[in-house]
Amino acid sequence: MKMGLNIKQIRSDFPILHQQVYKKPLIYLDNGATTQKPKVVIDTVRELQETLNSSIHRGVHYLSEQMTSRYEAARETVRAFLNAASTNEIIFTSGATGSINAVAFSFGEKYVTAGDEIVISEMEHHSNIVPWQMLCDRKGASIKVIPFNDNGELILEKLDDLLTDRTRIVALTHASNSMGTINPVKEVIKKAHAKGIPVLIDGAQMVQHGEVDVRELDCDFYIFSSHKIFGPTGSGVLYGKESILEELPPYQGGGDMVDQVTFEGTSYNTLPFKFEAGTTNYTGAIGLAAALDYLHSIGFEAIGRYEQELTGYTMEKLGGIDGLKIYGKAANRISVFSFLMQNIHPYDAGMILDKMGIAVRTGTHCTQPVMDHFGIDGTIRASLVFYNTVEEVDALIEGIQRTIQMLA
Amino acid sequence: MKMGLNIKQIRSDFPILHQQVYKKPLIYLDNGATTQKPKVVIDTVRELQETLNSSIHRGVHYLSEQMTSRYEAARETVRAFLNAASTNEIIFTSGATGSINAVAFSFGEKYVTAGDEIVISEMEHHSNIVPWQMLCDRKGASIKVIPFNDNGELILEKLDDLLTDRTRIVALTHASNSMGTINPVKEVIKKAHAKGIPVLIDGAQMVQHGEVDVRELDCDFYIFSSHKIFGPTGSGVLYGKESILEELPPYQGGGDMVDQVTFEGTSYNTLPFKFEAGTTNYTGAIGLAAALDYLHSIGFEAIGRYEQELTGYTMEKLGGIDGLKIYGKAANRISVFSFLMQNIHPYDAGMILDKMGIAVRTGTHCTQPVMDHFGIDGTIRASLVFYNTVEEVDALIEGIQRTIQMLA
Amino acid sequence: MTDYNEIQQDIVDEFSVFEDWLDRYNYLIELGNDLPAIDPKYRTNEYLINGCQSKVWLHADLVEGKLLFNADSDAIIVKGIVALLIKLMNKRTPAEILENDLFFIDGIGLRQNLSPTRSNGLLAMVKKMRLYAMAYQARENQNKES
Amino acid sequence: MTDYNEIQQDIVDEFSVFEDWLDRYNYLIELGNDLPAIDPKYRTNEYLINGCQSKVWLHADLVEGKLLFNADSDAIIVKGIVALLIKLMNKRTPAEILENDLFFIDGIGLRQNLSPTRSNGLLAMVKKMRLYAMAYQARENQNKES
Ligand SMILES: Cc1ncc(COP(=O)(O)O)c(C=O)c1O
Ligand SMILES: Cc1ncc(COP(=O)(O)O)c(C=O)c1O
Repeated sequence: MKMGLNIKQIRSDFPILHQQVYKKPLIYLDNGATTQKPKVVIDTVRELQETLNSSIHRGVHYLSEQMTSRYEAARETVRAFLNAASTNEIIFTSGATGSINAVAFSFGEKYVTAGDEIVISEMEHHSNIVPWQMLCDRKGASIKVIPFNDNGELILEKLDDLLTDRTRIVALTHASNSMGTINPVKEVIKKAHAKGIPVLIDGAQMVQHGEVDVRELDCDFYIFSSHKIFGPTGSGVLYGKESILEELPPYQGGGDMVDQVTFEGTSYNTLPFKFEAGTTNYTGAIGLAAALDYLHSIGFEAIGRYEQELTGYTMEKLGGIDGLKIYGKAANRISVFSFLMQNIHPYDAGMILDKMGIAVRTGTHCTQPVMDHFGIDGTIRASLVFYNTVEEVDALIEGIQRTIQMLA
Repeated sequence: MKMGLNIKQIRSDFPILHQQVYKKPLIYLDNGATTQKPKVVIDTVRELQETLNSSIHRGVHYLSEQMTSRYEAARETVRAFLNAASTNEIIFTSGATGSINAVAFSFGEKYVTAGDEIVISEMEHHSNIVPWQMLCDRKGASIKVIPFNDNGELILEKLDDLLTDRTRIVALTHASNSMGTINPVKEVIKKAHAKGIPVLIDGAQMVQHGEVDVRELDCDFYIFSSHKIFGPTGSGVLYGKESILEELPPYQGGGDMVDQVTFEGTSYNTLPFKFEAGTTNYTGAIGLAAALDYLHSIGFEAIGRYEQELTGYTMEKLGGIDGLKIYGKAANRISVFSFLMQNIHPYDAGMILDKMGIAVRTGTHCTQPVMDHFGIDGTIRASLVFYNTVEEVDALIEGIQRTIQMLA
Repeated sequence: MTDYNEIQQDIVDEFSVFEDWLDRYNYLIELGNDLPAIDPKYRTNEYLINGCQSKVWLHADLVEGKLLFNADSDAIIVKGIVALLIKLMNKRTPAEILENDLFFIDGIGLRQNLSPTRSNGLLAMVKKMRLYAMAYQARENQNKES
Repeated sequence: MTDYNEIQQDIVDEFSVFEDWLDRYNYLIELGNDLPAIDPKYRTNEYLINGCQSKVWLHADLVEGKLLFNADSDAIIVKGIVALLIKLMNKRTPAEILENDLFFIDGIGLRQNLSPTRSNGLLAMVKKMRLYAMAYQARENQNKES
């Protein structure tokens, strides 16, 4: 296979990949849970702590000055990555979960009342289910669910009926973390907008696989986690259209998000600061920007092409294993694969693969409704990114075959 | 002055302190905003990213296993630091602001209704004002304020009247970030408990100056930020009594904080996970534990003694400057000093000190009500920790004198 | 009957011959396969210890002062460890179980399976076994008194 | 009157003799002290540009096609920079102000004072000065048309 990336070079950028576990070379196929960090990200975080660390905004002194401009430059990097119209639309959060909770709260407080409906899909991650359930519990609203078919593809025909005049927002994942499906979010957004309903897209599993253009999608909110796109933990992004964010009440209260504070009343700061209460994780945000710069240097297009080839190869190889069933067979997909072998318990398989040095995830992957759909307790999930190789896929296949021998 | 710390050794542990800014040695006196990180913290963060990075809990594989046990060991380190009864009482959050917002929301949803009252103090940081105001706005409750006298000490006699049968919670800072006052929190807690009212203590400015014993204090909640106690940014702690946390609804929804998720309803995980939605900042939490271990290795008692001497010295020197007024003169204090010189604008002073290499903060320090109390727009604040020295204080004093010469 | 700790030591010795993890697992799989399935009447939610990734069912009786355990798991490696626990604790008095530390799991390198964050139900099962022992001991003491 | 950009270059040259930051500040303080205080009727909330740490007041008139600025700050170094801005922009036509880039602040090493996150009100003041220029230009064009 001839693929357009210098994988050897790329792998050398990721220190963790050269490790041994149980005296076997590490084969890390749990990228859906979290991705590894290139050296440039690790070094940026270290450099910031060794030379610049200082609280941002409001500081008159040199370190604060420098750190503030690095932080605001990171915001610009994220803006460009998403092609947002303005840095006022880029909020740094604690992660994808933090971002969704912020929207569910702020949007919910302003626009959701008893009898209203929130539309999500059957394949959402718990982080895009539970915040809406909590909101519905508080407000007396209810959740409506777009189902998927047995290939793991949304049944879009159902959407029209689900979008009623009580629907306040649609919250949909861009790519499924357990089945790999890439959803036709643009179509969903169009349908929702036709009825005046805003849409939140959960990009937690999409951004690490390719560039996203929020203006082309015309989504109202877009969220993701830094740690899933090769950046540091504890950081995330909430994109929101400026006109909408302007109208929303803040999510958290604290330092930096206020203008004037008296006990009689408080006025809030302008965007994006209104949504960044307290000392933000500036190290995380700047580390995320370093990760995005790194991805740019490799090229999103090349990454996308490489991953598509890897995906095709993996699907073919997995499909060739007797008694192995793949859950989620959408053609338009990211390099995430869920499967089960005969009646082998996924936990057993995971433990055995682990001892061969192969890190996969087993269980529900925080998408219990997906498991319920298929009537299973969990799957084995291998999730790949551009630093994974054909050889690693081969090792996985061999590992699966050995596991079957041991257990079947 | 003979002080019981090997300051030279200690300073060599902090890479950032050996920098030059504007060709002058950096004198970092903005520790109230954020503290610097010792090498061991920076190295821990790097090591985790280079060798162990993996999503915690639920993972069957080696990295996940190892990272999980490091994370849970960090929880135990924090438990021991606070002398909490159980690790179930230690929640990792995104920071002090995140911790307070979590309590204001979860406690507020459960226990606060129209007509209820929240008691805070006049010297709270905005992060311990605004979340309660937002709660009160939502619920139709109101804020009552414990005032302080012109020395910056709480007027405790007022407390008895403020604690009524409508008071649902008292939220009080352990130490003032703008005046340095250490509050008699134990007495306040006793008075509140006598009326059955729980108390949250904001320890954001206290923990970096000495060990805290939550069981001795008998506080119901205690919160702080990692970045202010020599740990990484983007991480914080919420301590809550287990019996109380058990009763509270979760704050954020997402992965890991649930037990079962269906669209009909969701059941939550046990403590502490119920309050840790999504992928937590495990790198931050483990880095925080490394910072606490470092502090232990130096000894809290020695740190406390050193800082007290440094505080006495600084107060004396500042007091000797003609026309300089100190705001906050409580005897029981941390090494944080707010002041103004004659009619010099604090911003001018901050800019000039900056160019001498001296990093101070100017402005309201997110305590606008404190400024309003004194009828001023802001102060200059120098905030010291145990790596600061007598020589640095001398340089500050000299810098102030030069500033006065330039401006007065 | 062999001494409680002797059995533990035997298990540790047995495992020490395996150099490869997969051999250890093969052995556990064998043990798991050999352990009879739990009586279907106990394979119910009432006796379920939910480990979120794998399930364990456990039931215990006291017969003539000795505990009789009946246990199972839906994951075979977990079931192998369950088999070892049963081999050790079955037909023991509550006192024996409560007096002695459990060291063999650590000794055969499976400690992580008993860590509090492991979601396989084993730790909860071990705790439950000890709880059964305590409950039956308390009941026996009561019977003696009355 | 000297060319707009020549004045900017003059300021840059003037500052280039200072090797030490404190000398630069001393000079700014002098300029600040020399700038007459704003007419009290403009030192009001209506003309305030709140920079959260220091305040700037600004008012502008158009007299015979030229802008007349009146400005002040409560912080003296900021007022010194204000004085430089006034020296440059006062008695200029709106067109002159709108056509030319502002490069001297960068050139004298004070760029950070104009960064969007700087809370001294200067950036907002510069924006406001240009806004005044735009508004008066629009008004003049209208007058011509009618
Ligand atoms: C689709 C999707 N949404 C949201 C999340 C939550 O992300 P985080 O745990 O980083 O907050 C995840 C990660 O597991 C995910 O896969
Ligand atoms: C007393 C006090 N409480 C709360 C906070 C908020 O901490 P953070 O900004 O880390 O969330 C601070 C920090 O500025 C503080 O000084």
